[in-house]
Amino acid sequence: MTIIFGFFLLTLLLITAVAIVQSQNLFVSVMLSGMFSLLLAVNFFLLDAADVALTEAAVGAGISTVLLLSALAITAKHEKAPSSSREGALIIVIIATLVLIYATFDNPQFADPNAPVHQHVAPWYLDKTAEAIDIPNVVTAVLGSFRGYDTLGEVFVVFTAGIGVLFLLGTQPGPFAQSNPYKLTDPKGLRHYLIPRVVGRMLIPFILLFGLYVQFHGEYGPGGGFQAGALIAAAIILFALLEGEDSALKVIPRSVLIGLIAGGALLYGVVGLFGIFLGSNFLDYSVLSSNPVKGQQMGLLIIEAGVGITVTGVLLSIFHAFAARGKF
Amino acid sequence: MELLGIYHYWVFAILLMIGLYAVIVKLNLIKKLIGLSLFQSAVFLLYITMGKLEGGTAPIVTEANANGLFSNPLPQVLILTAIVVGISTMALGLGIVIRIKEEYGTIEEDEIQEIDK
Amino acid sequence: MYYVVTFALIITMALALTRAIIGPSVYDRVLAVNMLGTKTVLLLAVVAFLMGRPDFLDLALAYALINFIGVLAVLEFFRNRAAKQPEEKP
Amino acid sequence: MELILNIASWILMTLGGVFIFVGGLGALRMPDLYTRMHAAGITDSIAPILIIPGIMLQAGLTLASVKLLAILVFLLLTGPTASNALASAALLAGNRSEQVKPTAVSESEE
Repeated sequence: MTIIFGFFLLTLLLITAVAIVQSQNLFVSVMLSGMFSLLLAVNFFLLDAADVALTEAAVGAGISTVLLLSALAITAKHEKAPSSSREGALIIVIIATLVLIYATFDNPQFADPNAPVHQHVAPWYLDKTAEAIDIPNVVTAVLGSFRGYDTLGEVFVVFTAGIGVLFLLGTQPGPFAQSNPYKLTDPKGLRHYLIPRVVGRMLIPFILLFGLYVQFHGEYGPGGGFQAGALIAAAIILFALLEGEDSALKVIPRSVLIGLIAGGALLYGVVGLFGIFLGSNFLDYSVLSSNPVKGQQMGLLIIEAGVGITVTGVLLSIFHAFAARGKF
Repeated sequence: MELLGIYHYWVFAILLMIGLYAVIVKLNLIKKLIGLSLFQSAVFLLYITMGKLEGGTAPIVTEANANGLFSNPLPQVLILTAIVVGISTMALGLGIVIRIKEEYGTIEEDEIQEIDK
Repeated sequence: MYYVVTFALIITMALALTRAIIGPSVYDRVLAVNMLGTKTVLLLAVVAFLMGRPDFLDLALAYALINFIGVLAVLEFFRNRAAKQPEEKP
Repeated sequence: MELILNIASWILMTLGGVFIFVGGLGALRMPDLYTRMHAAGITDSIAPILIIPGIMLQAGLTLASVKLLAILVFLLLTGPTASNALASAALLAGNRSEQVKPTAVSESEE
């Protein structure tokens, strides 16, 4: 029965995607991509990916809408008429779709236990997690320990993207800012919307608390550094929307943000190096404690904290860089 | 039932191509980025679909389901990180678009090419 | 009984999506997005029980907490637009 | 006891489902923005009040119930606030752009 719901939601997802591309108004596209993200998260949840759904929730519900809107506020709200080569592109795309659909007939059936994906490493991960790391959430175990290198790489990609945005935009108002009548965050914030302001301020501590819960409960339930970083960044962005960007910068200044970006990635790397110093491999946490299982758990806790710190720092720096660009 | 078993892959294919269509046809750079994120979401959906197992549940072991079947954790790990990386790279793209707007005064591809001539 | 609610929720999500696509004003779309957000929270809560994994309520909680941010950002966006350019209708 | 709980939660959840459906239909069919907002408000307030206690009766006294209660509280805080902010923003913009009665909001988008 859940599978029928899944089909229905996937169809809604397709309709939303078509509407996003169809709409000439960029603002409408952004609103619809917010809906797209909600539907995608529900689909992930129905496909048994609770961790992924939580990530999509943390990132898609607040942060991606805010970033897209602040970019729209600086650039334009409508797109011009589409190019003349529409038919050609449509034909190419339809042919490619048909080819892809033809290829799916050879794919294993949905959720087939005999599919090649389920034969090789996954059973090993599921077996060994209890023995080697002894935490309930296999996803976190694979993320932090079994595939630690991979995650280190991803953290550095996030780090590089944050540095790239800071290099591109800096922290100074841009030349267009003088004449730009739109900007997302006012220095005064939402002062004269009393009710949203009061309720929003009430929510901020709970979002922060929930972020910390997701961060440190990630070994036991859905969660971890990536989700927690996005949630905490969302809380600070909410504060910036309510009280004005300057107040948010007083809470976490730019220098601290840069420290967070570098510090989290560095923390992750240093934990890896500790493995080498203690006579084992890079990112092998077993040697961190006399008991290998305890060492693994300790290593996971520290690297998740590093991931959370970097993600928070990067997302907040990006938000502030965009917001400063639209300043008067 | 045969066809229902591959419906998820069809959704993936159509979604991927909707994203590609937006990237090809739309001249507005922000719209292109939104199209790119649709493309990305299609790939996420494919991975997560592949990880689903009949009768399985999310790979978080509790006392109640210690001996049960679990869906494949590996695609979930890959996609979990990819979502956060995706938003960071989209922000980088938006940063470049903002710089283009400041230099050229427009974010329409044809107008930019006109200015560059 | 979970099925009844899930069914109603999914139908309503489709209705909200229709409202978001046909508009006509931007406020209608914001309304529809907000409504879809609440429906998602309820759907996630109900489906968590339907699948027998009540420990996954964290997801619904996350949405209940941060769905608000998107709506606030949109309002901020339009308030500035309306205040600065009164002749342009939002 | 079990039976009573089951019946109670059946009633609550079915009623909630009905309200959700009615609200969704209203949000689609009502003639203007404010009436649509009224219909959407049903799904944001009364529906969680009915559905979440319905689930809580099934969950019993567990951590899940506490989380559900938190979800209910946050939904009841944010839903009406978002409606209020949306209505006031629409009213502000609508009044400014056109000399119309506050009940008839401008429908044009571009």
